[in-house]
Amino acid sequence: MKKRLLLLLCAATVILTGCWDSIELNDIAIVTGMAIDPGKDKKYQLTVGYVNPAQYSKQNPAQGAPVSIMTLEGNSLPEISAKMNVGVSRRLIFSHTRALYINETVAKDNGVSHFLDSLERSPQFRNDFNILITKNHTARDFAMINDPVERVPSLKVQKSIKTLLKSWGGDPRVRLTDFIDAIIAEGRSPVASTVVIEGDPKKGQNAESNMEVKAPAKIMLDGLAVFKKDKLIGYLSLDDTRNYLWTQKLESTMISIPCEEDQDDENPLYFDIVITNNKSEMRTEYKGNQPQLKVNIFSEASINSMQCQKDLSKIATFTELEKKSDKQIKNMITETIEKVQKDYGVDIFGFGEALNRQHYKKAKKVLPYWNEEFARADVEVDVRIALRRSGTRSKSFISDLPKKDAED
Amino acid sequence: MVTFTFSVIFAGLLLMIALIDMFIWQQSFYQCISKLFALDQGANEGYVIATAAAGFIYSIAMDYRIRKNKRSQQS
Amino acid sequence: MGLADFLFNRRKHKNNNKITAEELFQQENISKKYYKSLEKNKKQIQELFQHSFDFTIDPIKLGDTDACVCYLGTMLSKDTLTNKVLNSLHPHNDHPRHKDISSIRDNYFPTVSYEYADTFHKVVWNVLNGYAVIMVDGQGKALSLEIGNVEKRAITEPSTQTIIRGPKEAFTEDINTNISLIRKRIRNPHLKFESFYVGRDTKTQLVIGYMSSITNADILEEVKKRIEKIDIGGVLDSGNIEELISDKSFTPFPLIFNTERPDSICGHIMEGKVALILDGSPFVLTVPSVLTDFFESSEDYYQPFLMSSFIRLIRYISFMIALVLPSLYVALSTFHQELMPTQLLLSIQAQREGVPFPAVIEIFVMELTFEIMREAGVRMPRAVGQTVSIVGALVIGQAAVEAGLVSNVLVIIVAFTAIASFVSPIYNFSISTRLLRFILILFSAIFGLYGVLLFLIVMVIHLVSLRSIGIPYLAAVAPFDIKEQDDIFVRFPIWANRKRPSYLYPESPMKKKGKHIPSPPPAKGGGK
Amino acid sequence: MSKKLVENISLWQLAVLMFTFEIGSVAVVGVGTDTKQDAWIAVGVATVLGAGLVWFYVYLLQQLPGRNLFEMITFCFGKWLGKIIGLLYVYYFLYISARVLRDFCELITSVIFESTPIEVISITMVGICAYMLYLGLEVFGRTGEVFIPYVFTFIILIGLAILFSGEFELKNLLPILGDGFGPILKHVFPRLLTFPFGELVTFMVIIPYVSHFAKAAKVSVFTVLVSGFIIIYGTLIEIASLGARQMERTVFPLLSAAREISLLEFIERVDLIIVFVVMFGIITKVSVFLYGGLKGLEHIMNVPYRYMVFPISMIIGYIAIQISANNAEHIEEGIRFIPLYMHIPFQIIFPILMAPLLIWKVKKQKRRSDANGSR
Repeated sequence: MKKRLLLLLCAATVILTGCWDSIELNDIAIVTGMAIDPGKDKKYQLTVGYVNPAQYSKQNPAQGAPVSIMTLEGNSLPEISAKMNVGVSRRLIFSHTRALYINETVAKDNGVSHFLDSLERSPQFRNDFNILITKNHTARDFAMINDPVERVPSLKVQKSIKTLLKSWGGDPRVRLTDFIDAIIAEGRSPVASTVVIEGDPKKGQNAESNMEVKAPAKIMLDGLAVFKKDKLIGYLSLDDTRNYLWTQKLESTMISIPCEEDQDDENPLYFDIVITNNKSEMRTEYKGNQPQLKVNIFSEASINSMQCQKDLSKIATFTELEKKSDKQIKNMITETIEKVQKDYGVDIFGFGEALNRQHYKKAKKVLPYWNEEFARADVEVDVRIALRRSGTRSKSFISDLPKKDAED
Repeated sequence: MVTFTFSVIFAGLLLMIALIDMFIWQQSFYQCISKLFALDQGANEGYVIATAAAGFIYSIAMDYRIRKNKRSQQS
Repeated sequence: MGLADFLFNRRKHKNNNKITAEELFQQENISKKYYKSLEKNKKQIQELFQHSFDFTIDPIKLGDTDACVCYLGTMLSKDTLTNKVLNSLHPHNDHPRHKDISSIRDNYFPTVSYEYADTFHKVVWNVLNGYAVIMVDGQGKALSLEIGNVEKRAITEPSTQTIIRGPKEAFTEDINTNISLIRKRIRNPHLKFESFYVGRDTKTQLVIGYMSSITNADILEEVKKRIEKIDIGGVLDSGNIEELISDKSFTPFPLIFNTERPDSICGHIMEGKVALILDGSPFVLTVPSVLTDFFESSEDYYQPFLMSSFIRLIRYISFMIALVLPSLYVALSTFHQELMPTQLLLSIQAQREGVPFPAVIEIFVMELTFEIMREAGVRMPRAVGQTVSIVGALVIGQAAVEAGLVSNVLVIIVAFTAIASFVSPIYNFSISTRLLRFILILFSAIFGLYGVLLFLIVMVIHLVSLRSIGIPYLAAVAPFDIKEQDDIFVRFPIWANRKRPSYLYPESPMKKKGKHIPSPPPAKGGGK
Repeated sequence: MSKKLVENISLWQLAVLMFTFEIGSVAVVGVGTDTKQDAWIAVGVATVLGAGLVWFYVYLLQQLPGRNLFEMITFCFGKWLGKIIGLLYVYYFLYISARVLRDFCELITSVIFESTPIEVISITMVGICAYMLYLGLEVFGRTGEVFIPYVFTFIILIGLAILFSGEFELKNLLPILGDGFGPILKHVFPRLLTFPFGELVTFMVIIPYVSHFAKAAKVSVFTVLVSGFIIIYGTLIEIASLGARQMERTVFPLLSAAREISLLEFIERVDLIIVFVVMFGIITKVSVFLYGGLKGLEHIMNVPYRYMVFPISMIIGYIAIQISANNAEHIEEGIRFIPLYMHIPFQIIFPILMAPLLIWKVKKQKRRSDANGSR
């Protein structure tokens, strides 16, 4: 009796209502890329790129563009994206967004925080898409460039960033939450990756461009965008990005170091080391009233190529090379930090947070005007590279060549 | 008895909510009570009202059954 | 009323544990009296068995006394009858008059097993059971001679629970064979078989077998009580018994274990369970059963323990797969697209392009189709069954996909679910998953993953509330018993398994005393 | 075999129920977010205090073995006053159960089902609780046993998965105790002590039905400590993966932490699974409170509680919706009103007031029975 009543109740609720949140796969469009440009009449112009699923069908792959895009103007992202169906037949699903392209003018003039909030708030958006600042071209163009290998452009960008991060390091590894965290943090300023288009974006939009061996247009990573609070204030080059990453969390990288410090420019000789394991530590201290920024870096590396005429079977060579790498890397990193200090005066490295962790009392006082403190601080970078091994050969064959021949 | 319990609990909890609302919203008691009964909290409030009503009917049925059992036991 | 009396009487005779024919025929309209006059008896029995072509009364003469042999021709082998009974009578036809029936037996049939029937009920019962009954004029008793039975099916390999390693015998329809199969494996005087007769009309023999030294007395009492309460016209298979004595009928889960493997039954009996053997059914039941029994095959104990543990885990996993995979697909594809990795989602979406049905309908139709095919395959004659499977695989699988009616991934899911549902060693259990799967699909169509979980929780609550002969159905898991875990989800080596399941409250809880662990012989001396 | 008149649960089942009860809504709403990166210390302090509190509850129960909270109240205050106080407790239990239910409904509607009416979630959840309680305390305990491995392993696994996804940054825990103990203590009392730990006062209705009552004190204290450890573990995960700043802003911290998981590029976006793991914790919590209320009603109204399971749970489903107009109100009530005016009186003040009375009455009774015996 009671159970029947309960069953009846359940059945009634079910029958009366139906399924609220369900949506068929045939009725959704999976958005992989979003691009934000300044609008002409309204605040923003949003472009979404969604996958054309027929392209992925194994049985009868349709010949056509792998993605379609749709552009609309409006004052806020949720409104525009809800309105997208004026031109798109399916409901847009944003949970698989892979890349968010932000036009540099938007980032410079309006700041990014206004739309980042809606992204963070929405349960649809995940924390796994890349925030990319687009240079030179409109963000819209980036959502359209085809790629012969990956087909879906945003997937391509994300994959290439991921791979780059593993092999060389050139992406700050910033996700939405990290970015927002950095905006509100007092001891850190946000950064984001930048991308550029190489080639002609008009040609790159064609599906036929996939037929060509050399793609007419390619999306390329191009270093770092530096923000003050939520406004873009400048850029760093790819090399600086790597140096920046070195202070943060570098997975691995490859670096070439000159054999002699002052060698002739005509035929410089280099040796390459691959960093396999990296540990960096930031310390911020106050000496009197002068802030001191310290970076301690310890890396394990192995030698990957050798143009110098050095005998790698000897301990002394290893020590010598280690010292050279130490110095080179130290210089590089110091240069980058000083450049940021001088040019932008914002602490993108998080030294302020380090101070907060290490000297909480002091930090409480100085953090409100931390950027000024950062700009005038002394920088001290301490690098220690440990060369562990040298590949499958000990001596390079180059060192067996008669010296003259090598020079000729 | 079950029906009585049902009404006591129902009324008591509503009263409690109203009192807490008074505290939180700084409103008068009358306002809070009227807010509880106005159908503005959700368009689908009908569902829960229906289930609460079902609970009420059930409790009446339960009372009836208890009484019937008692009578049959006595006789 | 009648049966109540019957039960009441039975209790009185509990100790000698023999059911008399009187009890069986109490409620039927048969007179009880066995007359001294042969004519009266003849008339009585002829009346009772009229219209049965196989009932025969052969008049014979014992010296000068009139007598007759009556039997059912179909229930005994006529050769034996001729050899043992009729032939041994003839040479002595001129024998002097016998005083009583026992001297007749001594003289004529010293080698044939016999019974005396002093009531008419007993005569009828013996005739029905395939005896040849000799009624002699002027005697107060009839002599029933047991003649060899009719042909029966030989012991074959089990058809529903095949194994690779282990005994290949299976129970047959004959209860005596079945009991002997168990007796052969457990040579122990404590192994008891008590006989009951169930069914008003069929009067089928039901034997409960148990180890009096192991089985808990309360459980035994409860089982007997339930058997005595059985009130039904006819019992044709142990499946009927299962429904009549289980604690709850309104559940998709089988509360009583059945098998046609004698070794499996012996294992259960040795753990302290009670076996129920019904005459005419090759499926023997054991009670009380717990959920985990249905995931155990007797082969688990014959294979190396690591392997059988792994296989057991596979069974649990496949049970879950068979239950939730289709609904998971519905939930993921219509509610939680974000849970799928992008590439997977893209390829599934691409496959679903152009499929005209919603995912729920699609999977419902396919599951239904599969169930129809399975039923057809089971009922069809074996030769046709193959055709069904070919048609099913080709037409439903290939053609439906190519026509764009269903998506590829769905066919994979339905097929995989089907295979997974076959893994359970006990057929009964896979039935429950089949049934629940459909409800689960419905729930997931309404609430997505939330609905799936909702249903699973309700299912667990239901499972937990079930009992089999008073023992919690989920025993050893809930209520949890850490000491039982050596033979639930994994199987420890045989030598480590020293205890009988404690949830059965066995009279002797330990299987063995020693703690011997097999090991290589110790090295002798300092040796090289 | 024979039907027992009183239902019993084993010690293990009690521990399981307590554990899931503790984890339940903590996993949903998160605790100690006000104390930033020191939240885990706050939880640790609260755990120790909570264990003491629970010991006190069981100590009270031990004075009158076999009687639950309501029977104890009547014993202390006489029939009518006892009934009135008991009724207040009933209201408290039912109200909190509705609140917990609402917590979960908010989670579901804001994370998974954006357009599903919250009412439907509430009804279905309370329906399950009602079904379980209708089948009895034993079934409740066993259901807990079935689900505890999943709840436990998943909570452990979240941490490991976050660790392997490389989102686990111990740096976020620094500085430890930057502002000293002051803010922590302020947060522990009243909020942290009452919210996951003090709520165990409901178990004063359940503990008397444990089969080995003598060991109940040890087991409950131990369980509280273990669940405290798990909550610390969860809080550590949240801080380390999200950072203190983000943790403050998120409504459902553990969920947000789980969002960071990304293993093998396949195990991603598992936060939904977390929701469903949490679901059982919520069911336990709602059911325990509901059971407490029902048992109280049974005692006050003299009607077996099974008759009232369905009507009362339907009310809970309704109240859970009515309890607040929006999420903000819900949270604000949880911070400003509930701890001070509901938790503290019912969890701490009242039992402490009752303790001397109880001890005195028990002694009196004993003396009287001794006197009777000697006569």
